Amino acid sequence: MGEVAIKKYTFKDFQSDQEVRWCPGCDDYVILRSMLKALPEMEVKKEDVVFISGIGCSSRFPYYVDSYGIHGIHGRAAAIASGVKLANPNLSVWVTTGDGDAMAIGGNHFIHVLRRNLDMNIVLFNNEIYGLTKGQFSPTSLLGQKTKSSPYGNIQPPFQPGELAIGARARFFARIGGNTPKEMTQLFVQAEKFKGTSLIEILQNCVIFNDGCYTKYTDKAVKDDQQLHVEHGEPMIFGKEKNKGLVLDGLSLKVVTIGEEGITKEDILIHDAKCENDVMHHMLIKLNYPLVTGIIRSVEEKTFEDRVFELAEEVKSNSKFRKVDDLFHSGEIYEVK
Amino acid sequence: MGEVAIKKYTFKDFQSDQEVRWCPGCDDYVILRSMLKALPEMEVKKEDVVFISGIGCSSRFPYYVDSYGIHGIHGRAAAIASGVKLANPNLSVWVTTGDGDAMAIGGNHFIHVLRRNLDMNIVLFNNEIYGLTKGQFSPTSLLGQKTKSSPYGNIQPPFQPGELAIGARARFFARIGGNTPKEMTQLFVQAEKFKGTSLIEILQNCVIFNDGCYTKYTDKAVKDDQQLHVEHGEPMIFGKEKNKGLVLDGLSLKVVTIGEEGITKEDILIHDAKCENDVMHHMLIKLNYPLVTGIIRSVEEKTFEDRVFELAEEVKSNSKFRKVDDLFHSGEIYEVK
Amino acid sequence: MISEKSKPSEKKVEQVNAVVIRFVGDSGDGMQLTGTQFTDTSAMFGNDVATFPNYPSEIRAPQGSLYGVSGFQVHIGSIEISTPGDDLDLLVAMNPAGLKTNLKAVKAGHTIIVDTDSFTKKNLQKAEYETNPLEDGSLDNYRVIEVAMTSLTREALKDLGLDNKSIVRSKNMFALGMVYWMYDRSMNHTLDFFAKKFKFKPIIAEANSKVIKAGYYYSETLELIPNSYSIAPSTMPKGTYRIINGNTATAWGFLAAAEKSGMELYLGSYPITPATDILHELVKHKHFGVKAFQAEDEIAGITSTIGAAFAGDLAITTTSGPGLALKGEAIGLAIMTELPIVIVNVQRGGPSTGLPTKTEQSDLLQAMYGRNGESPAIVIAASTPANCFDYAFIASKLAVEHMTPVILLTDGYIANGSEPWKIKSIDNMEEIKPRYIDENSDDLGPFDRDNDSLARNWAIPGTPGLEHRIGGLEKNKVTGNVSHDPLNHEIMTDVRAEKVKRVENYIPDLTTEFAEEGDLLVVGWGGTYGSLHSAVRALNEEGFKVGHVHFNYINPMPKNTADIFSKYKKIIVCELNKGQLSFILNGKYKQHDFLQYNKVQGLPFSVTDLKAKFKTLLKVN
Amino acid sequence: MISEKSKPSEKKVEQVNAVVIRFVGDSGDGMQLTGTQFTDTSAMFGNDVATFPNYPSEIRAPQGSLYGVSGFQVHIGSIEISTPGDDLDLLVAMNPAGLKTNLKAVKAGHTIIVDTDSFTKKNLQKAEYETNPLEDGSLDNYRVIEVAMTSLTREALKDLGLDNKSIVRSKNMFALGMVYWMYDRSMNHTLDFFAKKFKFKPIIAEANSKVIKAGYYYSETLELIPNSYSIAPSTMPKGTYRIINGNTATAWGFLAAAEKSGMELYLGSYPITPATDILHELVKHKHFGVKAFQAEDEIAGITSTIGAAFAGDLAITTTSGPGLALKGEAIGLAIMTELPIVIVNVQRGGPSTGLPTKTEQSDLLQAMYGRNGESPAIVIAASTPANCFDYAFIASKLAVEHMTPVILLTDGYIANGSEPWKIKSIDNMEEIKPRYIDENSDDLGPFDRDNDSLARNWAIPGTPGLEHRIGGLEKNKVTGNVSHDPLNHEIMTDVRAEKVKRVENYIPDLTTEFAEEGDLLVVGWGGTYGSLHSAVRALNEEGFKVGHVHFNYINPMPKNTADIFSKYKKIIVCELNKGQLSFILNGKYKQHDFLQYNKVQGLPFSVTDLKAKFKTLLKVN
Ligand SMILES: Cc1ncc(C[n+]2csc(CCOP(=O)(O)OP(=O)(O)O)c2C)c(N)n1
Ligand SMILES: Cc1ncc(C[n+]2csc(CCOP(=O)(O)OP(=O)(O)O)c2C)c(N)n1
Ligand code: SF4
Ligand code: SF4
Ligand SMILES: [Mg+2]
Ligand SMILES: [Mg+2]
Repeated sequence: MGEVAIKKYTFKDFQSDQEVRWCPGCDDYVILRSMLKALPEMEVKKEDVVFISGIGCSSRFPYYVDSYGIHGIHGRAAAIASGVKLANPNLSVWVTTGDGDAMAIGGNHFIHVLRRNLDMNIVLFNNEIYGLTKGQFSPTSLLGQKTKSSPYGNIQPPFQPGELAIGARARFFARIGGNTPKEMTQLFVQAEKFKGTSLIEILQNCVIFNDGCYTKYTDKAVKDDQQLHVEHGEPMIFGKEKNKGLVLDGLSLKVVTIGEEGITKEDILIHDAKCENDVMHHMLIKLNYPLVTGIIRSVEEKTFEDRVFELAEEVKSNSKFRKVDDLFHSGEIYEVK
Repeated sequence: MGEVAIKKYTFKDFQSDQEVRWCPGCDDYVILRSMLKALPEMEVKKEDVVFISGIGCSSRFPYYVDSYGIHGIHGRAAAIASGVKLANPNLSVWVTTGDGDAMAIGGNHFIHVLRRNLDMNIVLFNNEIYGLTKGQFSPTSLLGQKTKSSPYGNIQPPFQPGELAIGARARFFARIGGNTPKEMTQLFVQAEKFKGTSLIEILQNCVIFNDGCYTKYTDKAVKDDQQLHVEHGEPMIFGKEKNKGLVLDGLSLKVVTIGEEGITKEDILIHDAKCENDVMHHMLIKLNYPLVTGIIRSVEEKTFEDRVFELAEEVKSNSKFRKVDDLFHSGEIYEVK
Repeated sequence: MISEKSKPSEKKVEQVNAVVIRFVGDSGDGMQLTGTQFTDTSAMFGNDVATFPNYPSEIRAPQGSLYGVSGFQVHIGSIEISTPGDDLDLLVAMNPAGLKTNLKAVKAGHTIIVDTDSFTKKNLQKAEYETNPLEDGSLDNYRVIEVAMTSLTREALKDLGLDNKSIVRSKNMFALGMVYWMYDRSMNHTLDFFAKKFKFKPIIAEANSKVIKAGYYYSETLELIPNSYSIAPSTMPKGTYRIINGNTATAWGFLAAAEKSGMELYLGSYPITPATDILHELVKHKHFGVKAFQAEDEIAGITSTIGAAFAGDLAITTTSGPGLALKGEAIGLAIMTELPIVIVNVQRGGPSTGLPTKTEQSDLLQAMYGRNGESPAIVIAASTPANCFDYAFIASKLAVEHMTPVILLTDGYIANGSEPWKIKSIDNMEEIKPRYIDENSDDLGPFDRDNDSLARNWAIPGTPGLEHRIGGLEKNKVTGNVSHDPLNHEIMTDVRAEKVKRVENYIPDLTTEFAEEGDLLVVGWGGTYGSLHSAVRALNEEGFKVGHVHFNYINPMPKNTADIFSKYKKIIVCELNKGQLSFILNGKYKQHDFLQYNKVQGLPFSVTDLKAKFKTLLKVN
Repeated sequence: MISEKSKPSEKKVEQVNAVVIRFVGDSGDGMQLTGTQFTDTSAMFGNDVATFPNYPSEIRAPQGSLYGVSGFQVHIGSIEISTPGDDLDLLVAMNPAGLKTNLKAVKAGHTIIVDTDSFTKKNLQKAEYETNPLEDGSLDNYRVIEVAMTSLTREALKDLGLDNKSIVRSKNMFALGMVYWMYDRSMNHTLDFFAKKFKFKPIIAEANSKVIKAGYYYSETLELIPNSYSIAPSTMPKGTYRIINGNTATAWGFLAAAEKSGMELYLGSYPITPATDILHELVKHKHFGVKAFQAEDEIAGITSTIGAAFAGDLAITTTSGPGLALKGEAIGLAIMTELPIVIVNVQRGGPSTGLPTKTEQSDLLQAMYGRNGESPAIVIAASTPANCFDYAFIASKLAVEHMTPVILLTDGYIANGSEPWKIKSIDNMEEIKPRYIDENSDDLGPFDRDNDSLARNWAIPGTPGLEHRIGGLEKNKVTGNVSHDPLNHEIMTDVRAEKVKRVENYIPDLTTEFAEEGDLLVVGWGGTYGSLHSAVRALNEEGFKVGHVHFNYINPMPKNTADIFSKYKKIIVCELNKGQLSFILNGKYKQHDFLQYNKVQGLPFSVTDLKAKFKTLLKVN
């Protein structure tokens, strides 16, 4: 890629001719718009973009982007995407998936792709529900949540996507509210820049089956006081008055108010997304007050496809085999006359 | 169970009539002996013990214990065991599995059973190789490890079982060397006592396909200097001279020597396996020097089956349905005369 | 105000013996409720009924859009009703999109009721109408009744001070009122229904009843309305009934089997359309001790079910096509360990994700052969919404008495379709005797078998003295230990096959309906029963000698199958696939020729098309 | 010291045209190396050969144990050799356990060579011998040659100062030396082999050559030894050969297909016996740009393969029975998206985990029907170790030229068995033309099809202007967009079926071997070719009119299949399963009767048994 100057694309260039069929008011529309805005800002050719999904409302996404795409089978998007990337490492590979698709039936591929660190971007539409099948609890549904399959309340303790991802050695994890298109657009651009598997958890509201599950964090009225949007190298400050911040208290994080009890801006922890040690990232992910959004972890390491192709080069350079005929005639062969 | 006094069993009571067929010198023999020693020490009736496995050398285990058992299909032991436990919560359910069985094909069931926290015990035979299929790399094989399927060295970065388990919200995690039967036996007894899913990672040496993979930690000569065996409530001290210990250094752990630079026993961190906050457990798991063994995390929480049966009781007490006939005649019914 | 003297009783009424009605409108228009009310009222009046809902495949499509149309079809009669019907006698269209997408189903010359208020420029556009069908003559072949339902509803409720949304939402009741009048039905059941349902919102109850009555009396006084029809009660067997759909009936059949056998019911399942409603139903019944476990995927669903079976529960798993594919390996484990589980597959359009919300019968060969090795399983199929209850019960009985997995096939058509079910009582159902053994079972072991059925015994954890291990490796016939012995493997392969084959000694003979012998035998299986039955009945009424056999037991097949085939000149096998049962029959009954009639459109058979096809075989037009 | 004059050349030699030899001993005794050396030497001498290894199913069983016996069988001849042989002319047993477990295979009156030093009390116990078979007369029906190999080896090496372990380990070379003498073979190839192999450990090389020679000359001077045999070179076509097993041949066939087509080879696989060696082979060949990805499970194996195919690679996945079951759902996706992938299934004993290290043909119906919906796939099968190369190549060609998944069936018997392969050169192989299109392909789109094959075009990511989406939902035939249209679904269902059926126009006719018509036709498929061929050849040599057809193409079948069937009085279908191909043939070719001969013991057919069976059908004994 690189050398050839890439033509400037617009929103429309990436918009497909398919009628979008999510429920009116669904956050998925916000995600789609943000993506269509972000794609032209990336240094990628349209024909090099591939969207891959499993099954679910969120997995309809590829139909709405005018690029290459596979609407796969339930849970397998990450595995399909791994094959695409290994076949052609020049492609910009995106996985759009849901909390059920990625963490229920797809849980195994999810953790393994993070472990291998292929250079792809996984957008996790976490609405804490199975939308397409009309409302059963998912692995991220809260305890007590009433759904079609938990009429008396859910009794399966949920995963935290970020926590599981770190456990699976994720190198890039970001979280963002489903109602903040501007930040989302920027996140997508940064995720694409990151070399390695980037996981973006979107707090996506399902207006039909789990409406308001995130309001206490994402509602415009409370957002600033309940969300901490972290920036690498910046102090972790939040609140309408920008006067609340995080400090370390033993091995936990504590919220303090700048100006109270002698706390000054200098006391507030600086966010280091690039630090290999993931202990702080782990703590930030698990925090409920404030809920941390933005890029929490972003630590590059050699990608899996780089390891694959570097090793192949090395083997090739040490091998006497150029064509399969060389192989066929190697070792114990004999003539019949 | 409880009230009926349980007959005292011996090693022999749990030994099956099947000839053990692991390779001579395999650590699996140590694990088997330790288990046969541990079982009589537990407060369980022989007929209430169930061993469940997938496929692998490690998964042959159930044949060698004279209890109920299922040698299942590859990767599904944890799921099979969940059904057994839900069908009869009085049973003492054990899963014996390998690094491939549990973390490759079985990865999804592995993380989900930990999340749900059923009261069962998972013994993970981690030999960092696929033994039964004669030596391919596994999800815990090290980078660069040469195996039949990685003749030029493995290029897939490994999982750390404990790290993944914590990410999946494990409540009990312990690690033990495959050559320390005494500690192992005690671990099994303690795991059985723990209410919830207990995961025990055994550093199991495969003499044929990955011999010596743990020697630098487990070899008698270096063991005391390289391993820290933690006990809840005890200072984290190790070393032949019992003079090395762990202290906190920012968000990392540091090894110090008691007596040097004014360090006294009092400065050494006390191990708290029962603390809900898993940050320290996470750090201990990831430590390479020393390698931490023993019960690293042990925090009880309501088990999944308790949630299931308590909810059932509650629903029953609020329901007018006693027999299905009541249900059939409820709601809109009508007579044809 | 409606004066006392103009009572329905006074109106002139035409007798008909069956009608097909479809209510269509926006997802938000409450068509399902409207249809259900009409169905219940008719059923309680004594008609035989069959219904089929038609939801949009989108969760919540935009208002007025073509793909957002929701429909409910009901077929009622004084005669036996076995399908929701093909063509419509009456279409009630609450908006243009509903009219457009359903018009072709209406019989020429028959009635269409439309809410004219909804035929706005905007809605016409959304329905992709260039011109207004009410004006451009495109409906000339139909009897169109134009009613400004929305305004009339508003009018009827003006004094109640309801918000506009609630007002508009109850216009479906105006339509229902009209249909009640047209078909000479009493409003009482629906009035009671609202009174009960909105006990604590009396105003809503009142609003609904006002609107129904408004619709009812409006029809009565309306000029354009044709004379009304009445459908006499049908001659169904006496008894207590309820309307039930196939998925609910399936769930209840398992509840019954559990209570009858004294076992605890375990369900391990992962949601998938159209099977999920079985899970939804069973999670409700914790009061019966049902353990309904929503697993992380289909594989955990079935393998946890195998674990539950090992521990002694009545263990089932439910899924649809793609899910069955994922369960194949584990079904093999259940076959090898000889553990009793039931796998329910609610078939849908395939292959792959296919047409998830549509019906099809294309998983038969997968059910028969979709796993590695020689791995025979019992395969049975339900054939109507109500008999899903019976076959769920039978599947459970066969599994625990023969100690082998049973695959129960239903499909989206009968799973979502409804019909009257004569309520059964547990006491009158067959016994179920699980093969449990314990320390007192005069030294029988888990690997000893019944001489007739070849089923092994079931020793469950917690039973002292019967500790044993089972697994997926081949086992020695006598000791149950792992065995690589060549002859033992051949013997065990035969035992597993013979055990399934001998189930033929425990199942009923195949029965022919209509002509016991003759020119043509119509063969079907599973959910197509209603359509084939109706078509064959019609032909017999026209004097043709046509018989109908329908397979509920597919592996093994009833012993008298060949005899029946030999009684007819021609045999045609009708399936909603490309000929999967035909393929099996061709292989098994070579002496017979099997003609085929197949349809793979995600839709049930049309009775009309079936009759036409059969007539060509009977050399008549 | 051996005197110069007593040269092998002087001994009296009996001519035979084929012999079957089996070397057995402990896993540690190096039987595989011994067998391979004898095989290579014989092949280079010009004999036709076939071999089969027999490893213990345990990784490393205890020394001397019955289940720890490792064996290597080789069949060599001056005539055509098509199986590793049934009964043994010579058994070389390095220990009691080996003798016990292999004795029944030895032809009465034939030769057994034993290492008497290993018949210790301890070893006899481990082999569960109450009395010493060398003394209790139980070997009276055989010609037993007792040699103290261990001591003789020690003697031969006494001056080299080797450690005892190394000395004992080379006793297998003593046996090899004896066998070389008995069969009049030169030691040179093996001597060269050791010289090369231990270039940097000359002492080991010397030790081995000393011991071989010791064994060789010992035989010559030995009293008890019978006269020796010689097998003349066979009349194989001229050319360059190598000995190859089925798994290697399979892997190489894909390498050839990739180079010939100019595509990159992608393998997504998860280890499973007996398929894993294909992965082991392909991971070596990174120099050819092979991307061999060991996935987390079978599902990731195949779905990553589908992704690689979408992106334009020659994409394959390899597995065995239980793994194929797990891949069923994804195969449906490949069928629906019409992406070219090859699925290799190396069959093993089933059901479930079954007999993982044994051979069987019981996955045929799974390959045909093991997924949801109407989902036809191309199914082909290799029939000998060497032609695994050809069918891997053909599978690749069919996949990328017809744009649909191809299932290639092999089995544990041909996968691990070896035979000579006349090395092919890429230049002489058929062209492979993937259906790639790009912006210059005069406005062809990814959903346009070839009129003859109905294969769609292949537009891969990175190609400007051809961006498109595919998936598991039904697609519109023209636009490729998701479609719920009923008729379109029926049309696409037919297109997918017809596309596979038309492959019959691109595959060779079925060819009969031996009698072109006659009393009996023997029908087989896949890995049983060698056994059936040998049996039928033998019968024809005895003057019977028996033909043999063997299916490599199973779906679709060759067009001339019916014609061939009609040329024989009787047809018998022989399979290592309970009749899976028979079932298909019965359904497809109703006018013919198919007798069956089946065996499900984890073992190949015995040629002797086959001949006996066929003779009963020919009414002869
Ligand atoms: C093999 C298989 N199992 C189950 C299903 C049914 N199914 C489709 S989507 C889905 C879950 C959707 O939830 P999520 O992934 O969170 O996506 P959302 O709809 O919430 O965006 C399920 C269970 C399927 N299509 N295929
Ligand atoms: C479905 C399926 N896939 C693959 C296999 C082959 N297989 C058996 S065991 C195994 C891995 C064993 O490794 P591990 O779980 O670490 O156990 P170990 O032998 O090392 O104790 C594999 C790949 C199988 N039996 N079934
Ligand atoms: S169901 Fe929920 S997630 Fe799906 S489209 Fe509708 S609102 Fe969005
Ligand atoms: S292969 Fe390795 S793990 Fe398996 S039994 Fe042998 S030594 Fe143990
Ligand atoms: Mg979701
Ligand atoms: Mg292992």
